[in-house]
Order: sequence, then structure tokens, then C-alpha cells
Amino acid sequence: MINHQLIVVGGGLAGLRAAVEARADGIDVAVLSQVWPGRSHSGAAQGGINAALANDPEGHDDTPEKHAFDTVKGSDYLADQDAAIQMTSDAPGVIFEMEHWGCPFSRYDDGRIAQRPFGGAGYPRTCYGADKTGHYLLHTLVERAYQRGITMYTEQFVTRLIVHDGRCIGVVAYDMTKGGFEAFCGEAVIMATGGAGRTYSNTTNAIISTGGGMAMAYQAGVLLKDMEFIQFHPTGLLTTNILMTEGARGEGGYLINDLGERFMSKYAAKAMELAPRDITSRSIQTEINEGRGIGGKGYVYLDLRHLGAEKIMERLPGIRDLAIHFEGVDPIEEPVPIVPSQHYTMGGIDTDVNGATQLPGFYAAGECACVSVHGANRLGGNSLLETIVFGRRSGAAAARYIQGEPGGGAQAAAAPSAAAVQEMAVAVDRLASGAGSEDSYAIRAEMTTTMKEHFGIFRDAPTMRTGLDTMLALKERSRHMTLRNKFGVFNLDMMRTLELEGMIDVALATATGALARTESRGSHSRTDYPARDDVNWLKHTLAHYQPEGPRLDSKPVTLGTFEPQERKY
Amino acid sequence: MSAKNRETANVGAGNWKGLGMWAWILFRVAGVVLVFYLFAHIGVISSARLGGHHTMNTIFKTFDKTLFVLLDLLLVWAVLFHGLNGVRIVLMDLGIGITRHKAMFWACMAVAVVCFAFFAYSALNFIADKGGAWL
Amino acid sequence: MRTDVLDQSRGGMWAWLLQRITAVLLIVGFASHLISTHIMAIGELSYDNIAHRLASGFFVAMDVMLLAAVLYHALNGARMVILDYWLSAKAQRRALSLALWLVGVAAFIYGLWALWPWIKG
Amino acid sequence: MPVATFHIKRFDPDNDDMPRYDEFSVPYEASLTVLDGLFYVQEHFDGSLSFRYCCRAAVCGSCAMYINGRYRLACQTNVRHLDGDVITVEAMPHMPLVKDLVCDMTDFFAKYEYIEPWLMRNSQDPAKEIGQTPEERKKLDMPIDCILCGACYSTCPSVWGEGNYIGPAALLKAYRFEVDSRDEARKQRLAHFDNEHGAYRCHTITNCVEACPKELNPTEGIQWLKRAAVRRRLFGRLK
Repeated sequence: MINHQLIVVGGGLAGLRAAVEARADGIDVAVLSQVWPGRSHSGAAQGGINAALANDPEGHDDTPEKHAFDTVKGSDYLADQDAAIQMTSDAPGVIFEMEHWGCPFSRYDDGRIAQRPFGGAGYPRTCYGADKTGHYLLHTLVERAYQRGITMYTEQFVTRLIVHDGRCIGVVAYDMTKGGFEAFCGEAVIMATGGAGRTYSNTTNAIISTGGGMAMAYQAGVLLKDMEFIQFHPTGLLTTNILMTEGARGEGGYLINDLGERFMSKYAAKAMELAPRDITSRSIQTEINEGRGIGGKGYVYLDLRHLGAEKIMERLPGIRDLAIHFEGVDPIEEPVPIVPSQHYTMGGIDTDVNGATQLPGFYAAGECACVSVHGANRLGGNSLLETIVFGRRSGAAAARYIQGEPGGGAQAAAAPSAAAVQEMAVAVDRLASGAGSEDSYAIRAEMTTTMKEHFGIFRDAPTMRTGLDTMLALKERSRHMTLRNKFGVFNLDMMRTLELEGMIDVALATATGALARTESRGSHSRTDYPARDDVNWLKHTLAHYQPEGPRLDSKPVTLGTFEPQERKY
Repeated sequence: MSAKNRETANVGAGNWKGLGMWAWILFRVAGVVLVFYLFAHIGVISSARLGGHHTMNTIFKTFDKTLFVLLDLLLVWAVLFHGLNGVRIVLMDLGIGITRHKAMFWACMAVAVVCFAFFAYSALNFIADKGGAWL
Repeated sequence: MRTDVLDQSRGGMWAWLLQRITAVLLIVGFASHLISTHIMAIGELSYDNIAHRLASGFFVAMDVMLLAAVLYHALNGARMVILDYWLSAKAQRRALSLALWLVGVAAFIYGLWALWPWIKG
Repeated sequence: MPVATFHIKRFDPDNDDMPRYDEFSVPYEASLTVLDGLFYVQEHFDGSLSFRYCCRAAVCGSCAMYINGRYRLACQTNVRHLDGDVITVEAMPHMPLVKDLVCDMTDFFAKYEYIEPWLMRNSQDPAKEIGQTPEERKKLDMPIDCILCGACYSTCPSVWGEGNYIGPAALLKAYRFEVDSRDEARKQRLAHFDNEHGAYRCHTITNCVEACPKELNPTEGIQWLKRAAVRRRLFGRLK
């Protein structure tokens, strides 16, 4: 058993920011991460991070209030407005702080941080570093974490929470490079493991974005909120679904159908390509469904050629490399074939604005949490902001919690953590006993395609009903999975089988929530209920874990500042 | 057994290519050869004071033998290679041509080859003239 | 990871810089040395020939300079080769440097001794 | 359907004495990256195959491997673009092995940490951003794109030698802070690289330049550091 005061699970932006914040308050922090923290999926973010700095001449009268309004409007009014206001008012401060810590933002001539226009925003508000903003922010925070002397346990595959006396006191992790399970105990745990993109087969997410943190919390009895809201990014590369940043459209890129039209004029005459992502993705999908995909096939073009080589090389060098390497297309010379792809899990672990959950000692931040600032649809550039703002807030809140609690958790934790480690060993033994007959990879493949086909951009009751039945059948089959490799270091077989159990639970929460919500709101677009229904559905969905499938509940949305109105762009 | 292999099993695997790599290895080999030669050279020159004019002239007579002339040519190549590759390295130290180090290498080698041809021509002429013994 | 070794490691700029400076001297020096010995005097190597050349003060000065430069360059080069593979600890590196300095100074004095008749004259 | 033959170097230190090569045939349709192929092998043929992975979009640096005689990111390497039908996949050479294609990066990151890779300032931070002109920012373009995959470290003969050289990646990171107009720790940083386990152990072999999958130039940064040391120590210049 390894003891620290605070255990942070996840080494991405949210986890590191939380760790750095708690460390500043004198807390002994350990970060557990499945990869070296600088390899986390936060680093794949490209376009930028929103903050009302008003640095751009066109956005000189931008304010956090306007940012909050755009966020709430973008969320289709499902965001908690107090959380959105909190996030946008914290935004400029945390951006300047990241800059002071060394983040290499792109600059204006006068030396201020440059900002570019992004979808759904009234002003150029997105601070960026070329098209590698996530990479730069992540490395800056990794550097700060090293500077603060935070203990990092890298390549730890966390498998479950340890809950004792109604408090979360630690986690169990598989040490990938040494083999074997170990308990990491503390007085509080912050979960920051990112999204569950890999529950879909067509995702822009990293291979490790499997929703493990959501699943662990969910299985331990913590609620998941708004899981049915899955964002589809308009522009993923055709063959690999790798992200082509919204910044490409922010810099002036066009979306083109088979007829050569900028078809967005039909769907969002004013914002055009910079409509929010849910609207843009639906527009692309509509064009494809109506046969106007390129050559009648299932994709359209992202055309950057008119930007010119110089601008592409300066502002978008990373996506040019990606297009060349992964699609064989140079955006300077050819339009890039793109297709909407699963991108973000708006839902997640139900938390308040300080990252606290209903389980004492357990906090969550980043994509795995749902504060809810994104509501039914997240605006581009708000996810990086969320990780840093709420990472910071949850780190501070956990530090306050630890300082306010009587310490001495270590001795109390010994027995339950030994039991938890033992349970993990038993679970692996059972999988490896040969009693099961199901191949986990077959189940995984079927699950991800089911989610893609039955819970995609456009949804309807019959499709979702069959999808949910398939998912429930897969859940049943997953009880009989078998493991070919039980021992050793870097045991991918074991890790991928264990993570699949969690993925199925998380995906079931998505599926059940989507079928239940009989309206269209933000990214949740039902052809059988095309209108938003504020009377019955202006509320959050909550999912309670039950072994046979989620039990749904709801809670009200915090309103009060911005009246819900029709979204027009 | 395994702990040791963890450290060593992969050492030396693959990756023995690349122009810069071989330029460096040969540069180093030539350098080491030249260090030994330097001390031999000091020894030969000092023979005049150690053993007198006659000793030195006897040694020089040996160097007129064909084998030694050819060895001398090898030495010239070592000096030229080490020297001109060294020019490239000093230029890179000054920040010149770091992104074009391959082109610089071949340019330096072209100069080395031209110089070597000159020395080789003289040496072969010398062998032909003297028609000296092999050893 | 033995960061204690890294912490002990200090200096090295002078060795690096002098290696470059002597390199440049040697390029120039050797061009003249090789031309004056191998080209002008090829096949004519003899005590008299050398004595004749060294009668000029310029060549004596040149040879002394070359001797110093080449010794530094050669021994520091040898040191770099050795340090690349062995002797990482501070005491070991110090001992190696000291040994090489002793060899170098001794060789330089010996060289001066060999050239003494001409230096004196 | 075309088939790619994967020739994979395997080694399990707990059970094997020496590494061996296993061969697998992976069918594919239009495109297949080496990383896809490894997953196919792991899922269909041999669950015990170990490798690192994360973003699969060439930005995280997890999957640097030695593929067909070159350092590549497995996720970025399409088998169609490789010569020949056989794809030889090995862990990065000269590194200690954890298992199969996973090498031990402990020393690599210890050295990264050694150079104190964070922005250091003495003066009070302003209320807003620290100003930096586009020209000053441009100097960072090359070094900040490093993803710390370790290819340069694995390929550097100076690293192979005595083992205490801090290596191209760490020095490139030192360079990244040296050229940042906002950093104010010039003297402190000098101690990290101005020594013979630092910049002077670089013999401008340029293997790192060849190896870098992001096409960066660590040698350029290291050479800059050497000159910076001379400028600072001989002429007292801080920039």
C-alpha cells in the first residue's frame, strides 16, 4: 500500500492542474497515470482555449459574461448557468497563469496572446498556439508538476476505487512496468481520466480514452450525469477519424459538398462554417444522407486551399502534417475528405463547481466529470478551459477537504485496501480460469459499432431500442469473458479486458439515457422528437449503477441569468 | 538472469546507419590513429638528438621503401579525412549548415579527395622514380 | 538514474573551445607543414634537409606552436574518446585529465629538447 | 485482400533468455498503420504482445519504435508506404527492455527532469500576459514541438557510451527555455548543460536529426547551447 494525502488519477490537463493546485496548498500529491503525463490525450487538442481576454481588435468589448452567454446558448440551455459563469470568469486568470508558467501561445505583434474565431462564439476568443494548443498546455503543466515536486506514478492502470465508511480513500492500480496490483491510499481522490470516446468506433479520441474513471466511479455508486450527450466533431479525417481542428474553419476554411457548394449557408446563414459543432455535424450528415457527399459517398470536403500556403504553414502546420500522413492529402493543394466523428462526452461524473461528488473524498474534473458547463453541446475551445478551471477548483477543494478532516487515513485504509487488492486478484483469476468462453475483442468491436450506428448523430426510438438490446446482450456476454494472459508486465490482454467491462457500463448509461430523453437538444438529435422540450426535459439525466443496467433519475438545471430561447446562428 | 537481460538484450540492436554516424566513427578512428602517429613522429624527429644525424637518416631511408610510402598515403588520408570533417564540425559549431550537414560532408570529402589525389600522384611518382624495394 | 554524477559534472567549455581553436590552428599549420615537408621535400627527407628548413626562425616557431596545439588536440581528443565509454565519476575524470596533462607536458618538453639546437640557434 | 507480414521482435525478461522474432500475417483493406497491425496481432494471434499506445495521431510520443530499419511512430506509419511486404518491428534499439516493444524510459525522463524543464522567473509576473513578440515566439517553434518519444535518445551514440550523457531530448528542452524570452534563469540553466555530461558530450553526429519522427533538429539546439555557454562565460552576455 502506498500512501499520499491526495491521489489524482489521470495525468492530463485536469489532473495535473488539480495536482499543482493542491501541492501549492502544501498537500502531498501523487498523480497516477496510464501513460507518462505528457502523453495524455489533452495533448491532442489542437484549436485553442477560450477566454474573454479581448485581445483581438474585433473582440475588444468581449467579456466573461458574453462568453458565458455563448456557452449557455451553445449548450442548448442545459448547462448550469452558475457553473458556466464561474468558468468564464475564471478563464482570463487561468490563461494568464498558464502563460506565466511558460505556455507558448501564438502572439499578436504587440506581444499579447493571439485569439482566433471559433464555432458558436460571438468574438474571436480562442487563445491558441498554432494548432497544437493542447500539446503546449499539457507540456507546460507537466513542467509545472515536476517543478512543484509532485510524485508521479506513470504507467499505472487504475482499476477501481476503494471506498470505506462511505468515503473514498484510494484506488487500486496495476503497475504496468512491474506487474501486479497495488493500493494507492489517501484522504481524497481526484478522478481526471478523460472521456469515453472509445465506446464509439468512429472517434477522434486517443486509444486510452475509454471512460475508465467514469466507469470506476459509476460502479462505486457515484452518479453519471447527462451521458446521452455525445459530441460529434464535424471534421474528422475520413479513414482514421483523426481530428482536423475547428481552428481550420476559424482561420477561414470552407466545407464543400459534391456540388461544390458551401452548404453551411443553408443551415447557419450567418455563422456559416463557424456554427456550433452539433449544428455543423448535423448539416454535414444531412448532406451525406441526401446524397450530396463527395461522389455520393459518405464524406464531404474541408477546403483550405484558398488560405494559401503561408497561412496554413504558420497557423495550421500540425493538421497539414496529419492530413499528409494519415490521409495522403496536402491541404495546400487538395481539399481534405472529412466526416463527423465522435469527439467528446459532455456527460460524466456528477460534480458541483468544486469538483465534489456525492461521495465524500471523491472529486472529479475534466472530461470525465460533468459540472455541467457544456450542457447538451460543448463549444470548441471550452474543453481545455474546463480542464484547467475545474482542475484547479477541484484541487483546491480537495486540499480544503484534506486540511479540514482529521488525518490518519493510512491506518484505517490498510484493511480495506488490502481487501480491494485481493478482490482485483480474484477477479483476474476468475477471468483467466478458462471458465468463460467469450472473446473480449469481439465484444468490444460489436459494442463500438453498435454505439456508432444506433446512437450516432441522428437518433430515433426503434434504432436505439435495438441498439440498447444489443448492448444489454453484450453486457451479459461480458460476464463470461476469458483472459488468455494472466501474468506479467504490460499485460495488454488483461488491461483491455478489464477496461472493456467499464466501457460497456458507460456506454449503457449513454444508450439508456438517449432512449429515455424524448426531445432534441444540442447533440442529442432525435428524428422522432425533432423539437426541444423545455417543459419536460430542461433537466439533467442521472444514471445510477445497477448490475442489470442503469436506473435513471433527473435533477433540475440551474438557470437564472439567461432565459432559454431558440438557438439561431 | 532476467534482470541483466532487461538491460542488455536490446543493446546494440539495429540502427547502425546514417551518414553522420559513420562520418563520426571514421573521424574518431582516424583521430585515434593520428594520436599514435603523433607520438611516433615525435620519436622519429627526436632521433636526431638522441642518436645523431646518422640514426635519423637511417630511419628516413626506411621510409623511402614502397610499403612505407603507401602507409604514408594512408596517413595522409587520415589527416585529410579528420581535418576536413573537422572543418565541417567547426562550421556546425558556429551554427553554419546544421540543417545541411550531409551536403557539407560531401563537399568536404570532395576537397579531401582532390587533395588526396595530389598526394597520391606525388607518392606514386616517387615510387616509380626510386623503384625502391618493397621493404 | 545516477543524477549525482550529473550534479558533479562541471565545466568543459574550455576543453571544447580549445579543441576548436587548436583545430583551426592545426588546419592552417598542417597545410604548411605538409607542403613544406611532403611536397617540397618529398623523397628528400634527411637530417640536412630538416636542419636547413629549421634554420629559419619562422619554421621553428611554427613547429613549436604546432607541437603544443597538436598535443592538446590529440590528448583532449583521446580524453573525449575515453570519457565516452568509461570513467564517469568526478574523481576518475580528474585523474584522467591530470594523467593526460602530465603526458602532454612531458611530450612537449621532450619535443622542445629535440628541437633545442635550432631554438637556441 | 492484401496481407502484411509482421516480423516482431519479442522479449519477455521474466521468461526468455534472449529476444526472438515472431511472424504474423495481418490482412487489411485500404490502409493499415503499423499500430493498427499490432492491435490486430494482439487481438487475434497473440494476446501477450506488449507495446505502448495512446493518441494514434502522432502527437503523444508513445509508440516510437524501430520499424523497417528506421525510427518511426507506429501510428503514423502506413504499411503501404513501407518498402516490401515484410514489416520488421522492434523496440527502440539500445534501450533497456520492459517487454517486447516497450522499452524502459526511466533514465530518459530522469534526465529530462534534471535540466529543470520549467519556465523560471525572478521578477513579479504581470497581471496580464508577459509580452512576447511574434519574432521572439518564433524561436520556440522548433523545440516546443518535441513529443519526448525518445527516438533521438535511443539513436545517439553518445548516449550508448557511458550512459550519463543527458541526451538530445533533454538538451533540446534546455534550449527551449534558453531561447524563451520570458525565462530569467540563464545562470542556473548554464549548470545543466555547460559540462561534459551535457552539451559537450554531443559530437554533432546528427543521428538524432535523422531519427526524429517530428523532423526536429536537436543538434541545432545543442550547438546553440554550446555557443550560449561561450557567449555567457567569455563575454558575460545573458541573451
